[in-house]
Amino acid sequence: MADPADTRDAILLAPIERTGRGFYWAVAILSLGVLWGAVAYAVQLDGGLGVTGLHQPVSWGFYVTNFVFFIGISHAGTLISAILRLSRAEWRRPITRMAEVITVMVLFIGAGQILVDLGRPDRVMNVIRHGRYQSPLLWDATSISAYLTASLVYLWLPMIPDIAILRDRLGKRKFFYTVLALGWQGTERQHKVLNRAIAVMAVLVIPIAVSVHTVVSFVFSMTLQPMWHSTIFGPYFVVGAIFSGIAALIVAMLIFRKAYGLQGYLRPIHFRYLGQLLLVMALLWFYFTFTEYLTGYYGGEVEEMKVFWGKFWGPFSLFFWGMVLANFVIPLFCLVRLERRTIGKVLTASLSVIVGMWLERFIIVVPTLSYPRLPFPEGIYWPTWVEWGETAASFALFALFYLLFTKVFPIISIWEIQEGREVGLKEVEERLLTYLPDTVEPEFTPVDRGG
Amino acid sequence: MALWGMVIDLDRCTGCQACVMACKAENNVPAVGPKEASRERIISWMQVLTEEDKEHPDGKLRFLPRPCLHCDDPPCTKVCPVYATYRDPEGIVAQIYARCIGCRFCMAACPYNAKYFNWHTYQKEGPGQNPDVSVRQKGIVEKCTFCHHRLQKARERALAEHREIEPGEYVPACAEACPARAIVFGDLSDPSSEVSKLARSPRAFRLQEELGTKPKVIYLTEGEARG
Amino acid sequence: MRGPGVVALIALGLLAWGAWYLLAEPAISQPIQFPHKKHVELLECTDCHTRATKGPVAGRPSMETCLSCHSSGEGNSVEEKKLLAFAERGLEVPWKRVWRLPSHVFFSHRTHVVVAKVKCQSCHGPMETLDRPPARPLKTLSMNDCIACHEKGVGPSEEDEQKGAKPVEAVARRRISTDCNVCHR
Amino acid sequence: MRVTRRTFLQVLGGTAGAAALARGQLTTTEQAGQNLERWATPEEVGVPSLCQQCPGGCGILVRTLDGEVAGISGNALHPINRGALCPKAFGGLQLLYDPHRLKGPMARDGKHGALRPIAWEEALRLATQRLAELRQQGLSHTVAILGGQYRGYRDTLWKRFAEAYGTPNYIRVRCLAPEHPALTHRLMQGVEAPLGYDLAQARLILSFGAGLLESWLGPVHGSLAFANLRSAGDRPRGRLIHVDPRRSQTAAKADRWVPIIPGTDGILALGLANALIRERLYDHEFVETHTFGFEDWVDETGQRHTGFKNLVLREYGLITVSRATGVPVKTILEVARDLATIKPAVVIGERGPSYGPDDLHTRMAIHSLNALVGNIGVPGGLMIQGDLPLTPLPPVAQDLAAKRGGARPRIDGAGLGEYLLVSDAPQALPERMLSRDPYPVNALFLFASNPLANHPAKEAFAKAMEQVPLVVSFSPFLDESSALADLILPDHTYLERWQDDQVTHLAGFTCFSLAQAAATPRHDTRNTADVVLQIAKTLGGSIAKSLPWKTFEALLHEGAQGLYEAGRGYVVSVHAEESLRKILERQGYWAPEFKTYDEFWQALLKRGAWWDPTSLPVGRNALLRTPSGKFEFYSTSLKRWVDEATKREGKTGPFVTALGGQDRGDLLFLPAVAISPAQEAEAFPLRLITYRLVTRPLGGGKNQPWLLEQPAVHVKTSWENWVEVHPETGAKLGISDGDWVWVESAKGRIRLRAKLYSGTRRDVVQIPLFGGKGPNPNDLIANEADLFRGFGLLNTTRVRIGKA
Repeated sequence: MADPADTRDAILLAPIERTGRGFYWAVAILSLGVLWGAVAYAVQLDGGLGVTGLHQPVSWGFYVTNFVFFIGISHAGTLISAILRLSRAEWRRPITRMAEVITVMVLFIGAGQILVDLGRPDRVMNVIRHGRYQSPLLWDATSISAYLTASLVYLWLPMIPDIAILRDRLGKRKFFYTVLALGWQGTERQHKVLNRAIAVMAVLVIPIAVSVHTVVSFVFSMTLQPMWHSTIFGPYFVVGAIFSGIAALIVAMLIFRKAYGLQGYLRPIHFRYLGQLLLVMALLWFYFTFTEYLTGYYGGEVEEMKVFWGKFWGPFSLFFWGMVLANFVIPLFCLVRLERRTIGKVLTASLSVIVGMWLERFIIVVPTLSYPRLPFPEGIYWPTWVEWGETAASFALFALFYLLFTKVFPIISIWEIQEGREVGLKEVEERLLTYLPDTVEPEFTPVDRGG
Repeated sequence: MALWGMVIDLDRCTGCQACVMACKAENNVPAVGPKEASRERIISWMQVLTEEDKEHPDGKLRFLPRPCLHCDDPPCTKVCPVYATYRDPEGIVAQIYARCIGCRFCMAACPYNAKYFNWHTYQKEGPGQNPDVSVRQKGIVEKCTFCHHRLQKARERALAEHREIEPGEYVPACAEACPARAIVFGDLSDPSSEVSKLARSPRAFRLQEELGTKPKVIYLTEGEARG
Repeated sequence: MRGPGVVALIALGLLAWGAWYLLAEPAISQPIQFPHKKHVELLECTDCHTRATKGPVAGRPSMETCLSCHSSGEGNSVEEKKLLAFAERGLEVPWKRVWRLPSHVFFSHRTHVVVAKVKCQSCHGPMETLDRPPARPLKTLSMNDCIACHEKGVGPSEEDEQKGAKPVEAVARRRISTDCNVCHR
Repeated sequence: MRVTRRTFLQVLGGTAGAAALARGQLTTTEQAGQNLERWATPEEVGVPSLCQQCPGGCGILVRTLDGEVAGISGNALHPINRGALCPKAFGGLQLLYDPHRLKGPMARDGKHGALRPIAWEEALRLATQRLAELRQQGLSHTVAILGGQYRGYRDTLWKRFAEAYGTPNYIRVRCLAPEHPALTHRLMQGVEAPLGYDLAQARLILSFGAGLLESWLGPVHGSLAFANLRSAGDRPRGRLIHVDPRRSQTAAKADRWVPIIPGTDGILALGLANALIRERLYDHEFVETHTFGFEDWVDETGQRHTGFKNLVLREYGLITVSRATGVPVKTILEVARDLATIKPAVVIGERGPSYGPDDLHTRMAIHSLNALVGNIGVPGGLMIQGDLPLTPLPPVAQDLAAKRGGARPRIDGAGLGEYLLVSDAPQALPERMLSRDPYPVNALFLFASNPLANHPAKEAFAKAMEQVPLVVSFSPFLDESSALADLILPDHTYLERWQDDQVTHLAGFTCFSLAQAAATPRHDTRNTADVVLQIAKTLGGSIAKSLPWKTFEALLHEGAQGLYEAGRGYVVSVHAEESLRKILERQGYWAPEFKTYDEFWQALLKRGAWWDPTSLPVGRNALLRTPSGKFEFYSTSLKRWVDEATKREGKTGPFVTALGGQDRGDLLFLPAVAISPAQEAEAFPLRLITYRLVTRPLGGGKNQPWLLEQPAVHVKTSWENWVEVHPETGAKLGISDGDWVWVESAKGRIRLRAKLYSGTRRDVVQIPLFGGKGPNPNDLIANEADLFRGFGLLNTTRVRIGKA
């Protein structure tokens, strides 16, 4: 179906064909960030986790926060894309690929956080060799690896026709593309199989995605610790994950829109829709947060209240109120009216949500550990350059992966856009007609009472 | 099968820390040095916590020695992804250093903060250490083991002499040292043992009982016996 | 395709060599070329390694033990002279340790040798065939070897005993456990 | 010869014992050099030894593997600690293995040169030569020996050495001289033997600042007594009342903590006496028949004297006392009623409170409570120590030089003038050395003492040391003092040497502990006791004759023979056996356990101590040894001393002046503590209290990281000293917890971290005597000495604090 002579979408192939100076600059800057992380990790391997700011009793800090955060971001992609696909939202076409890539990249980064956090990374295989299924960490490992596999497949399947285009049109990396294209010729049958496979994966991936962040929340909620031991942590984490995921997706879209001149594909309407989705999630997030904290406060259990007040007015109040501001107040202001300056507002809200959700993860992980039940001296945690380095490197590595991906594969699905033009328009029209009361189809015609 | 447990009489505990130091010497627990100590990384399997009694304005202090409580339903063991910590058949919550991957989940899960992490390599094998206890490397979690190596040795002795292990033959270093005789150790499954008797005392209570962890370290409150 | 293939092969080779270099234990050479074979013809293992029957560590015999036979220097071999040279200076023979349990393992020789009557060779290998000290342990044991034996060695059941199996003391039987805490310290 | 299995085994049997004896020929360092590992011949031995981290005298069991120490536990047989230990005991491991220990003798090149290692022979020659020269020049008295906290034959040895060599200047720094009873007991009871308290039997302990659980006469024994007080079998729970400005651990564990204005303990005691007398709660029978000076009395000249009763009733009304001490009247009454109704009750207060100017009368006031409740000569009351039947050593042979030197006045002035009643006055030493009064010191020996860290006048001491041509230190560590010495002859640490202990404190019974070296010496050090014998031998003549033993071990062997021959007491043994022996002995049977002295000696080494629990002098006749045979509220012996001093020196002589006795009249001899008006010092509004932590071993213990890391539990701290400030005082001065502050006295200022601690008074700050590096309260404390003990006054300094 992909017509080689069709040059309407040439711009989508441009980044793969040509490399500008900006790319090298970006790679250089991001590599610096990654280098910082590499040095930090080398130092940590040599000296032990003592080079971080962790201590007794705050034994989890930035790394675990990052883990939860990145796994959360991963929900941007596959989950959103699957929902949009299944609901046949036509505006999804330029978005899905970008979303799916986020998932795959970020899952690597997220899972890597746990490796960085281990005191004995050399023994990580013990988890497989001697795994204990009672531990939520094992659930995590299972669920995340399942999600990663599913997401990879789900990313790759819709990419096959595009890879075939690259194979046919691009001079370089022919072998690579040939292998990945799996002999795609664009026949009717192939299309049918592909569409069915995508549909199956889309259905499959949703429960896995939901399970991933539920299980991540179980790492905390399965313990007996104050403000962790909560039944709504599962859905709360999932909501937060989708929330931060959408924000990350919006930011990624805006960056590539600008960098690769994709204004034609990513139009304000896309951002408006996503902005509205973000707003809904913001409200949902607030609802969960409010419920969670109100229940804790109303119960007034002593240990719970120690942590609660620590967050509210104590040493963590800056983080806590920062989180409320960034996750709720700012997005609310930005997203309520999106008629004008849509893109600026949506961008502001998204950036704010990304920061806010990171703070939320931090405010969940650290304060509980800072307030031991027994009369210990209370410990406040401050990270060292090593943790900052790892965190910066994680973000940089994510961006770098993403950037490199766009140099190898088209970031917007070419064939789906084309399909939109050719098939989608017609299909939507037909579908739309079925929704409407005055387009009567014979088989559904009610019995003519008069006749 | 024995069920090892400990009773700590808070009425007698003077907060002298003999148990703390005895534990350190027995179990090769390092001093971490001023810099690490200021970063709150002191390792103290047995730690004396101090609580100010808010009811007495003159400020009665309560000294609370806290070893690992060896819960019968330990929250820490369930979360360990590699079986590095588990409850053994005699109720001792074991910590297998060779297995630990250093994820610190057990530390986060323990409501008593009884687990400690080796943030750095604090010591190497050297003279003055107890050869019965391994010297822990960086990156793993450690905690009070009820000096279970003493149990191994007592068993070995008993076995060589063709007899069962006798009460009082296995006592952790802290209980052995305590100058106020505040720590009593023994077999909770034997109703006639001293620990069992004390555990039934009206003064007996367990830390954070409401969590359902069923600790086998039982405390006796200060003051005269009530009830 | 050829270029990268060759490079990859070379890299793999280097890696393997590096791993070998780093991981393989160096051969141990002892100060005296002690022939186990000759000694075992006359003596039991535990005659010299007496600690094996007394406590956790088997240990190597002290100079006193060696001198109880070799003090008059009948043999006059080169190796014996070396021994006597150490003795004259009032020193112990600086044997180097070949067998090493990881420091996190508690293992009692006495329990295994005296109570369980495990043959030395089952862990140490055919030491009695050696004319010179081994440069490396003859057998490399892993935890699974210990466990395999412990799982089997639950002792004869009552049924077996009635059939004439050698009874194991009740205390001892209970001690044969695969509980981690029994060996790990 | 053909070796067969049989002959082999025979020979082996013969050599096994020899192998055990041959152990320890090589020092550990030598062995390490030869790559001998522990696995080679690990022989696990538990060697009984003595903890020397404080004067408590606990018996320990040192676990050794090939002479390599692998652990310390309490000696379950030892009567002082019964297997229990305090935190300090375990620091001994780190002390032994301190990587910074001196590896061997050191000598300084010239007066200001660097220390360099030398051989023992050379080092001993240097010391001996100098000693011989001084003696030849008739300057033997200019050799001064400063000794710290130790007892037993090491003390005996130095004393004999000083005597035989010819110097009066064997100066001891110790809080409680074991050979003397507390002065108060001597003045009021006339007893010459060391004191003891039957804490194990008491049901009420009223403590005036005595850190029973921390630092009094051995925390382990104190804690065991406390545990006994709390609950033992079916005995009802006893009561502990603690008077202290500071909420110490003892105060925190007491049933009642009575916070008090520092230095007013004596006034409170008299207030309690007032309440006891006014409410007629005192022991009438005892007071009437066994005391002197309670009622007003008339002496042989017809002069009328005020009795204790009227003194107390007249001068120490409860409101007056309450105002002076800060203790509410209600509290005074309640404590007095407890004291009178719970029996047996014992009142203690040897240390702590009375580190104030009127130490003597404070103590007398406190001690008079013991008489009022009549607990002298009853179980659960006062005791005195029996004596140890050690072999009497032959008298010291003194030649002319020794006699001449020994007859000179002491450099520290002890036994003269204001220090008339004092046996050692180390506080006065630096000043006197500096002023060369009455003569310059030509050689100074520092044994088990580190004055440059622990002396309040340490700067002066350092200056004085500069002027001494030869300073010899015996410290195993390069501490502040040995760093300035000219010659260091390092001692073994206590786990490496032969030693003994003659415990005379608190426990009530007599006990002789003996320990052989538990560990092979790690470095090229020597037991100082052996070094003294060696020096004496080289000096020859009457000195060698007075110290004829070849080794310290030989001296111990000779001394302990007396115990074997005494026909009483036993080598400690397991509880059951001991109780049986006690029962038998009470019925008059005493059977020797050993046939020969050698057996006895071996058993002593194996079990660690000898004791005699039964022959305790506890009866009233034994306890009341005044001329009148009564407890003297009015001390006739003090009167005699003062009269003699007045006769000798006149009414304005130093002794009477120092006592403030010119115009005090009878009050001087009664337990009368002057109530001074509260002073409002503008410049230094706060009072400084120093105290000893239970984790602080003798000599500070900078090399014991475990103890330094967790020095206390009442405040959160590690590795550095701190100052405790009341939260309200802190708030007023804008100081919050953990802030750096300057603590400043008239003498100097130090920078410390502040800890807000509600267990202090608002007008008091507290600095512990902390072991580690860094500033030290000695930088603030004026060098004031207590006239009756020669010991520094540590709690009289006033300070101010401010944020640094």
